[in-house]
Amino acid sequence: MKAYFSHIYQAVSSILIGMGITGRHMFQKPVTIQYPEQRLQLPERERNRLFVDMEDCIGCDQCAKACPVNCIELKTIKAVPGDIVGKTGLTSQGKKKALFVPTFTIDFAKCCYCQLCVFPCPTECIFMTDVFEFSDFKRAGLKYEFSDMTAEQTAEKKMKAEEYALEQAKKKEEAAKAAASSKSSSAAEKKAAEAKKSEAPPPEDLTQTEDNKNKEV
Amino acid sequence: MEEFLKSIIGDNIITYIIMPIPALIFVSLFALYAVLAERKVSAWISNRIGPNRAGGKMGLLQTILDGIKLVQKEFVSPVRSDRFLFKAAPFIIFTAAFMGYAVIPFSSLYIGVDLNLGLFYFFSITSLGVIGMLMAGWASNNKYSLFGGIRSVAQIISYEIPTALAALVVVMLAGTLSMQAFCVAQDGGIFNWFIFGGPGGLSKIILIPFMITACVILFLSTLAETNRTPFDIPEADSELVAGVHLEYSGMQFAMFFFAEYAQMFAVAGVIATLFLGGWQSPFGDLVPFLNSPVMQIIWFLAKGFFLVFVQIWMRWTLPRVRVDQLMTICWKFLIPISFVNIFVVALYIIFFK
Amino acid sequence: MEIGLHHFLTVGAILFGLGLFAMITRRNAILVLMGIELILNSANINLVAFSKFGGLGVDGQMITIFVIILAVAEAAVALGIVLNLYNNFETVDVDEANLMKD
Amino acid sequence: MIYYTILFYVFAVLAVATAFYVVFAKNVIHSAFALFGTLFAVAGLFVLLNADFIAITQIMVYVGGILVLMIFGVMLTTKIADIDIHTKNLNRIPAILFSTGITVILIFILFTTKWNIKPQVQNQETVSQIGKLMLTTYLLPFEIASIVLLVALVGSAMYARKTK
Repeated sequence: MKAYFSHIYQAVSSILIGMGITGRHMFQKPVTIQYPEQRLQLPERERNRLFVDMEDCIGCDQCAKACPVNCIELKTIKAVPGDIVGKTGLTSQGKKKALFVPTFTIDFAKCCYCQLCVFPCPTECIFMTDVFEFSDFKRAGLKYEFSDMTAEQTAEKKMKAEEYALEQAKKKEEAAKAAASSKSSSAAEKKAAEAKKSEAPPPEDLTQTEDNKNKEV
Repeated sequence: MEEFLKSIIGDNIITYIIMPIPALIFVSLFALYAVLAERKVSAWISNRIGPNRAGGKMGLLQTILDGIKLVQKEFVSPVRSDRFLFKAAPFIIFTAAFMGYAVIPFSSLYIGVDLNLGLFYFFSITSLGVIGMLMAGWASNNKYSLFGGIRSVAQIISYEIPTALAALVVVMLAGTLSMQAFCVAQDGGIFNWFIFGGPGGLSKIILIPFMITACVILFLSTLAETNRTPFDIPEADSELVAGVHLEYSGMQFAMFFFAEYAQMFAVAGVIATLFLGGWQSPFGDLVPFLNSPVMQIIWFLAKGFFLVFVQIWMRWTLPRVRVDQLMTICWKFLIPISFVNIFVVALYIIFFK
Repeated sequence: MEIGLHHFLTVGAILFGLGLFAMITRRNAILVLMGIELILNSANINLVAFSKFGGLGVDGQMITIFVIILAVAEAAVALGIVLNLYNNFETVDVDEANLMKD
Repeated sequence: MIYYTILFYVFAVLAVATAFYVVFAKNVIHSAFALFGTLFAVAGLFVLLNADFIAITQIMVYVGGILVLMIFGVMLTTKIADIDIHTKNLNRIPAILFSTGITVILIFILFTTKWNIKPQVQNQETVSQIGKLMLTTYLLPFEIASIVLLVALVGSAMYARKTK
């Protein structure tokens, strides 16, 4: 009999205590953060979207090699002596840039945000930003192009590099001719044919570049 | 209002058809905003904000937009389900939930129909919903739905007993079953409400603890009859997924939802009528304006909304009870205690009235 | 035609006939029970109709209440029997329960 | 008065039609749910007969109690896996002859008998009268009925339990 009444007492008192607690919570300030308007301060070492500062990039391809999921695609063209890469031809640390970078694509659909590409970069031009909202309706929209070279520029630079290569080859040939027999002339012709072949593939499709530029912060 | 309508239209069936229409409009609006209130209160209790995008800071359009979303959805009925029963069940449940409103006294001038057995009618109507539950559970051709339906029926039928016994105390004191007569009997201020023993001399102090117990019992057992937490084992989402609602989609599901919220206010209205003075103002006739028919509606709604708020508050505080605990609470605690209540009140009526 | 005693009694008689039919033809114990309920209901209609038209006051209704009470008791006990039948014979067909026959 | 006639025919037709469905339906569960219509319509007829207390008792006890018991019975005595619960009918032709014969005889009798119809008292309140009668004239049947209910409660609980 005693147990019966103590059960009733326990039930009633525990219900009242519980409702008191929830009742108190009703008048506390909500802890909700209204996300799109109100944002949390992100930690300093957060890993979100990558950004590449093309002014500093020397096209060394180390980031692409470090990437475990191969999401960085990088193409380079050798600069002709006297041609200035970028605005000044120098990185912000004063290093000389010897390569044009016509393609620097990062596919964020593949990226796993491991930050492995950041460490090997000798000029610290690739780094993580605090942008984390970049959803898209198409998978292709997640491919971000960082190089600002247009298709004409690329073609021009390519041409120049080839001409320069041909010139160098000719110079070498002449030097060789001067030095030795007529055998080497056929080798030079072969080389020229090879160079022509490499011209045959059309330049990279860079139509996406324009779209992505708008998206960049 | 009934006399007024009769004077215009004449004493015929159309009067009785028109009379409950304001209640129906009220139920629709109430169900919309009760869903919102439920979400808001749950949010406040867990230190959140709740819906605040659609329709201003308070999310006033949230439920309407949810309803529009539900209307657009396809009606899916499971393979090998019993089509006719499956479609009929939500209508029966909703009709049963709404039929109770016929006897809820909103004001001294407005009640759907003032039956002289109003309370008895109300309790019998709750058993109609049981058939709808069984129908939905069976016709879904789903084990979880069937278990939900059977549990729901077992629960509602068991809890009808403490409901009726707790209400019987007031019936004995008031000597009537008509809902308007309950309100009239509690005239004259807050201390004449039946939760404080009803009108009477100083001797009614003996009654006060028993009446409060009866009120709590009625509240708990109506909570169980409307399948609200902590007694929501019929839809226990962790065990039965959603009970009888499981196979329903779109508008049919909305009707279940609607019925639940309609029932919430119906039982709150009955408790308010029986124990909290119905449409009586707490100040009695001290200020005649406060007891005018329009103010009576406000008093009644305030009491009803308070009880609905307590229901919501309880839902977001207490965990769900087990099936055996549910039956233990009903048969071992609520029923014996309400028998004691009835006994004491009967003795009081014999010796002091 | 004004609705009088005959109308109610006719409804009662039809329900009685249907209940009888269900009791005779149906082999499912629960359907037999339903037939009994139909017959009880037809009797109730008659009692209440006589109570109104025969000037009996509420005496007919009192009998109806007792009939309803008996129907409840009968249904509860019958359900117990049906469940027992099902436990023992794996069926609720009343013709199958014929162990005493042979 | 026209409404009274219309309502009577609505309830009468509903009661008879659903009763037909109860008797002839192939599916037991459909019969059970059709019985709901019959009981409800009979409650409506009770209201038309000025027996409001009986009507509400009918809904409460028959619909909320007996019908639920029957549906439980159907559900507990069938395999849940198959939703089609068909039963066979036996002796159809003789049964139809017999029951229609009895019905026709009953209707014939009730139309030929000269009933002693007395003028009715309109719209009297039945609840208080029933209450008073139950505790005065019908006290003994009332007490016996309560004992019968108790015995039925205990007995059916005993009976339905699995014996070991």
